[in-house]
Amino acid sequence: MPSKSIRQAINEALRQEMTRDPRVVVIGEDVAGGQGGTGSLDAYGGVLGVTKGLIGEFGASRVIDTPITESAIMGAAAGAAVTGLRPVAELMFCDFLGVCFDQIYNQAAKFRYMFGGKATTPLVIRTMIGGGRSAAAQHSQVLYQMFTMVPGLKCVVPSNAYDAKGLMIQAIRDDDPVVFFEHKLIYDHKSEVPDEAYTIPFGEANLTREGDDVTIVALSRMVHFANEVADRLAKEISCEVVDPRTTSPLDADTILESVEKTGRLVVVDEANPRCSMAADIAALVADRGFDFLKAPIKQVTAPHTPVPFAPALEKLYLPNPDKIETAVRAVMAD
Amino acid sequence: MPSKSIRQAINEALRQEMTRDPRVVVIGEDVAGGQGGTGSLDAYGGVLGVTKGLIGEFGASRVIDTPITESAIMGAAAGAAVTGLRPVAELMFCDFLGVCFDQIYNQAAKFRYMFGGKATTPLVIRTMIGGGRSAAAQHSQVLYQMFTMVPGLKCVVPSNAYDAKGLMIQAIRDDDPVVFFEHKLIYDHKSEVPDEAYTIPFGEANLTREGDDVTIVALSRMVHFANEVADRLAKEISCEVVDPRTTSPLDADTILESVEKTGRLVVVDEANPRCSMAADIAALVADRGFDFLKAPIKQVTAPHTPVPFAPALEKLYLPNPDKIETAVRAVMAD
Amino acid sequence: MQLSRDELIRAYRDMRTIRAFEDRVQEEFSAGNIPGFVHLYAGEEASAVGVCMHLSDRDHIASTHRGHGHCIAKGCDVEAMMKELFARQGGLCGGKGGSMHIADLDRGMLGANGIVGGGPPLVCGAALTAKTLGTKDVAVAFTGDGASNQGTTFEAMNLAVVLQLPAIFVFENNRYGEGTGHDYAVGSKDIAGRARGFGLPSVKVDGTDFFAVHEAAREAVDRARGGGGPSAIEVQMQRFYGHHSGDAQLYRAKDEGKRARVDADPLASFRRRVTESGLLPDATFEQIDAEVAARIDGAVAGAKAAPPPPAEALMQDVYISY
Amino acid sequence: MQLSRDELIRAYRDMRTIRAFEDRVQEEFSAGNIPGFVHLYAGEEASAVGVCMHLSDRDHIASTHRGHGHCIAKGCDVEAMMKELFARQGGLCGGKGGSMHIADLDRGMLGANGIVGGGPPLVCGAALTAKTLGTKDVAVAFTGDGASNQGTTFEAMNLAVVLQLPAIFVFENNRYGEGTGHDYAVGSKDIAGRARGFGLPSVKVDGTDFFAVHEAAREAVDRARGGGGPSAIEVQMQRFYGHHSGDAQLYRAKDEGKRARVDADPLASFRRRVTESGLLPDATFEQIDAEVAARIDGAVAGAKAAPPPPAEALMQDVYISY
Ligand SMILES: Cc1ncc(C[n+]2csc(CCOP(=O)(O)OP(=O)(O)O)c2C)c(N)n1
Ligand SMILES: Cc1ncc(C[n+]2csc(CCOP(=O)(O)OP(=O)(O)O)c2C)c(N)n1
Ligand SMILES: [Mg+2]
Ligand SMILES: [Mg+2]
Repeated sequence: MPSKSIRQAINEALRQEMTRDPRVVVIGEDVAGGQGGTGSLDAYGGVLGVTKGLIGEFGASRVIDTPITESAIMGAAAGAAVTGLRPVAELMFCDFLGVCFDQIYNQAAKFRYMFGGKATTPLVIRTMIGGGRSAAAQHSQVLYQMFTMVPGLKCVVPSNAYDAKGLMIQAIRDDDPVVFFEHKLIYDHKSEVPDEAYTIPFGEANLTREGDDVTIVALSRMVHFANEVADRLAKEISCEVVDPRTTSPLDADTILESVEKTGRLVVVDEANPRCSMAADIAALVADRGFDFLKAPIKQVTAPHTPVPFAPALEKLYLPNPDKIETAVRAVMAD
Repeated sequence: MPSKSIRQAINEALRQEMTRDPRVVVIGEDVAGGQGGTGSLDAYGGVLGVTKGLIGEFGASRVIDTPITESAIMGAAAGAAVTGLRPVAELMFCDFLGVCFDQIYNQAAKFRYMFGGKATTPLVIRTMIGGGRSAAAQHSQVLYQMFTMVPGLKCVVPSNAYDAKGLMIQAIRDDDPVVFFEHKLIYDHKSEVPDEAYTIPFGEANLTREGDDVTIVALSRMVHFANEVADRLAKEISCEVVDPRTTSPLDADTILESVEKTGRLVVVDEANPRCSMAADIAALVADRGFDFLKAPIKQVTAPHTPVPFAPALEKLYLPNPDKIETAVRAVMAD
Repeated sequence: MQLSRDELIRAYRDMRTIRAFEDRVQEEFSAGNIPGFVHLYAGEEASAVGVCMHLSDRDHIASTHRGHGHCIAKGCDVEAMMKELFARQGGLCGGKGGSMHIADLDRGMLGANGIVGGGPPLVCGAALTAKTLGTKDVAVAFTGDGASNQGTTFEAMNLAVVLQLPAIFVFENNRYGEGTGHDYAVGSKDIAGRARGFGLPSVKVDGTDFFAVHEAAREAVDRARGGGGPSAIEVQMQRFYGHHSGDAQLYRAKDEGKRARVDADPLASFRRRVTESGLLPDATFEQIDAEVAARIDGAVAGAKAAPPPPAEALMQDVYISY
Repeated sequence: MQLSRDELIRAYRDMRTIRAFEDRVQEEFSAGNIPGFVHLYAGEEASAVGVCMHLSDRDHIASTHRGHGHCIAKGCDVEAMMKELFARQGGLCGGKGGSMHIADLDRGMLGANGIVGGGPPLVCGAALTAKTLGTKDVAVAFTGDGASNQGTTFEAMNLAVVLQLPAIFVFENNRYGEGTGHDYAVGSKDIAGRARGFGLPSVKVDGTDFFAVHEAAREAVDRARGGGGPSAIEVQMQRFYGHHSGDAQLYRAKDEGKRARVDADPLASFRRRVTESGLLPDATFEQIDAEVAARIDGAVAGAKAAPPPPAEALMQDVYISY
């Protein structure tokens, strides 16, 4: 199978779905890039190049550059979705949700329920997450927890290219609003990705490592750190790594089965700790998996601070394999 | 001591602090109500009358009615706070955070950290929460978890008038941004409230019932339900009820001490379940209080749906004493 | 005034239906039969009807918290509406939305909205669908004078101009947003003028004059259908009731609402003009009034007889079912 | 052109400092010495300096992601700025903010902003403080052509008019927001005209002409200080570099940035006019250039010598300490 990066995998998913279904449109700021300029219309393809080339293939009526106007973008995408298109709207960085969240969580997410089941909102919102590039407090956040919280939204947090493609195609074909979180530090991560279209169902976790002693549930980029720790400790401690792939719906069964086997849980989440996915998963297991537990549930998260700019501080801020190893050793010691 | 409602207690706190400190201003939509009209300038005093009478006492330059423009309100309040005022800004219903969240969580909350400690943002945001009035999906939410998540914001969830007054005065005098969540169903709840000004420190929980068998941690209106259950079961099961009063900072010590004594925990939160305060507190105890636990940690929350309009459905949606009793009995059975 | 006899009848019937619906909702709400909050449209009928008469079920509108009139003008069933307000089975949204989220996708009605300024961005989306699929449909955002100051509304106007969308922004200026006067809240004191600054052809019309609204809307709808892009219309009117049912209206001179019923009643002026010019006799109006009254009675009776939603409904429709 | 000799020298020195700072940041960034992202202000100097020359430390400004020029014009220490960009101790924000959040409250600089449209609402707040406390201070929001389309910017303009705040909205129209042209993104193709629709006295000035900016800003600042309320100024200019350092600039004709350095350099035109009219000799300019170059060299050397922030800084300043 050909090896592709996450960036390529998402681009391919978009291209294939746009080809298949004329109702799929891409809308956002500089998703092509260059409208009204003196150069190329395909100048950006999104600030990190994920939608590059689409305007050449599908034209400006389906790859729609907008002003800087996130509320109108999200609202237009939501309104288009309930009236017959299947928009893929880009919220450049998830940090920007604050200027447009209403159209996502009060409008798109609630239509179906508020309207008694009579609205269908096949909307995908693509957005970038994550620290590690010294982009500081307003361009480095991991906010999937704020979306996961919202009934009516599905949330996807792919960790590799194979998943990214299959989950993106699923997202576009899904009849509910889906928020698709792309970690900007792993866009170049490569794995084997079939050329043809395929889907991965939501709510099905992936075991990236099998093991018997400790369950590590990790999200997005954190999956790679968890895998690294599992490999590093393989001779000493047998770690099972669970990548939920979607936080909403969440595959509770796989997590609980794993903890039933291991009796120990570490959750790794790049977000700030309060009301986080780490807390959410820990709470799930503290209820439904309590009887399996042999040790306290440990969370490895960022601290309760904004993301600092200085690389020296950001390094301390982010979860990393060493912190995960410490947590794994702590639950083994208990 | 005179008996006062939560509404009166907050009004009194505002009045006393505005008298004491000329830098305290109130700003929001219809916080007076009537600018540009043909009637009274004190027509509303906030849609549920909490700021009633203030304009008469302090004038339109300190009780500032605005257009419907929440981003500008929150931004103006944040900008005023870093430049020398101590604004109390009203976000009428917390549901509206989606049109103005950026100014709260990316601006006000982050100034101090991003600017290396050089900014001080003494801002209070008052906002209403809660279901129970058939106000449906966009006027009934409980979103303190979204704010609690944000480093830099302090979050207050008073359950009674005494606390409301002391915590509001604390909030106004605090040099950090504070979000003050007022549950609209308990505005008329009365308790004894001293006439003079006093403060209640943040991060200190209140034990509203003492008990030995089960700890119930409950927030805002839910405290009253938890108390009811504690009283109802008093002869059978001895419940301790913990009212954290602030979710950020959270008084982890009091919660852990209580669980150390009881060995059992039920968390009651009116919010949707995912990444909620219920999950947050459960996760805290599943880590630091694990060794005390005799039973799974149960959460009593709303389901993962928007708030339905029909009273028949809303009643099923909301947590209530019966649901809490069921959870308490479940943890006792284990 | 070039409406056919049938059009005149339809216009009056729709306006009368709105008026009778709202007056009755006020009664039922005061009697405690309707849960939640209701915001009544009485006095503003010419706006909804004058605009929606140019629309088909394929065209979309987004409404506000004050949405009953837009629903009726867009063709929603009044009994299903009444059931929704009463929170009963058979309600337009199965009793899950209520007055503030009443919607009917089949009629192109994208919903009342509990968020002020929530609708205009959505209308850009409906218009984008029309433009992308080349359907010639149009989309209309009804927006209040208060909502005209919300950032989402401004953004929607700009985006509509940038993408040349078949969208129409109708600003229903009823003088107040809750208790705050429009001349206080709109810095420029000119909603249509501000819209013009965004590049939208904009007009201001007297909302007590059905024919003025109808004509302005015709131009805007024709422009949008013809590919000429978005427009704005500021419709000036007064609301007869308070902000919501139960509002003490202290921000208003004591008799302001009552006087509006005399001075600014779009139904009365319609009837006067139409009878004076001999287009329809008084008898026709009386007949319509009677029919409408019976229909509203029937709707209320139907609503009162219907059961509340079943318990299962709580967990249904959060997501689509597979 | 009624500036004193000292004012002329200050104006040029500040503009030259900005230019030299940005050219050097470009070098250091390309060499990998500066982490994160930087957005450079070269070509736009006349705007920051022309406006900020009317302000004291008590007046406030809010800036954008492209904030170095505003900092310098507002009097921030360039070595502390450089340290901030290099993420070092002694940086204006202790290395925790970086280029995108550089701020200096002591100089009335409320921060660069990573959120497009983040600044204008904050400026309403600074202006509200001035108005409430009766200080006669003013507040200025620097905003891009792209940011001019954000709802927060529109809301801030309206609120400033409603409350008659001493606020000034400076729209720095450098033709692009990232890769998107202003004439595409601004539906009306007229930022100042749109601001006028909000009720703001608004002018459009040539941002390569320091004196034009200075004069327009003087009027706006005088109006604000005198209680005359808010104003808007659209300053038209070109940016010499890309959107951020490292931008391939494919949305621009190949030599557009390079041509701008020749055709649209506010420093060159300033020097030409001032020397031609005999107000200052060439030697003065050369001396300033040399001084500035030395100052920037010193700032970079200082930054390179400074240590990174200590580990404890991670957990400090989330909240105030008691
Ligand atoms: C975002 C938001 N802010 C505030 C409110 C509260 N609110 C509901 S209706 C209303 C007034 C709306 O005024 P206008 O747009 O003029 O409409 P009208 O009520 O006059 O029809 C307000 C402030 C809300 N629902 N949503
Ligand atoms: C809310 C938000 N949306 C998008 C961005 C990404 N972004 C950063 S700068 C920029 C362009 C800004 O253009 P303009 O306002 O013209 O300023 P300029 O860069 O030209 O100085 C964009 C889209 C952002 N930082 N914040
Ligand atoms: Mg109104
Ligand atoms: Mg620009």
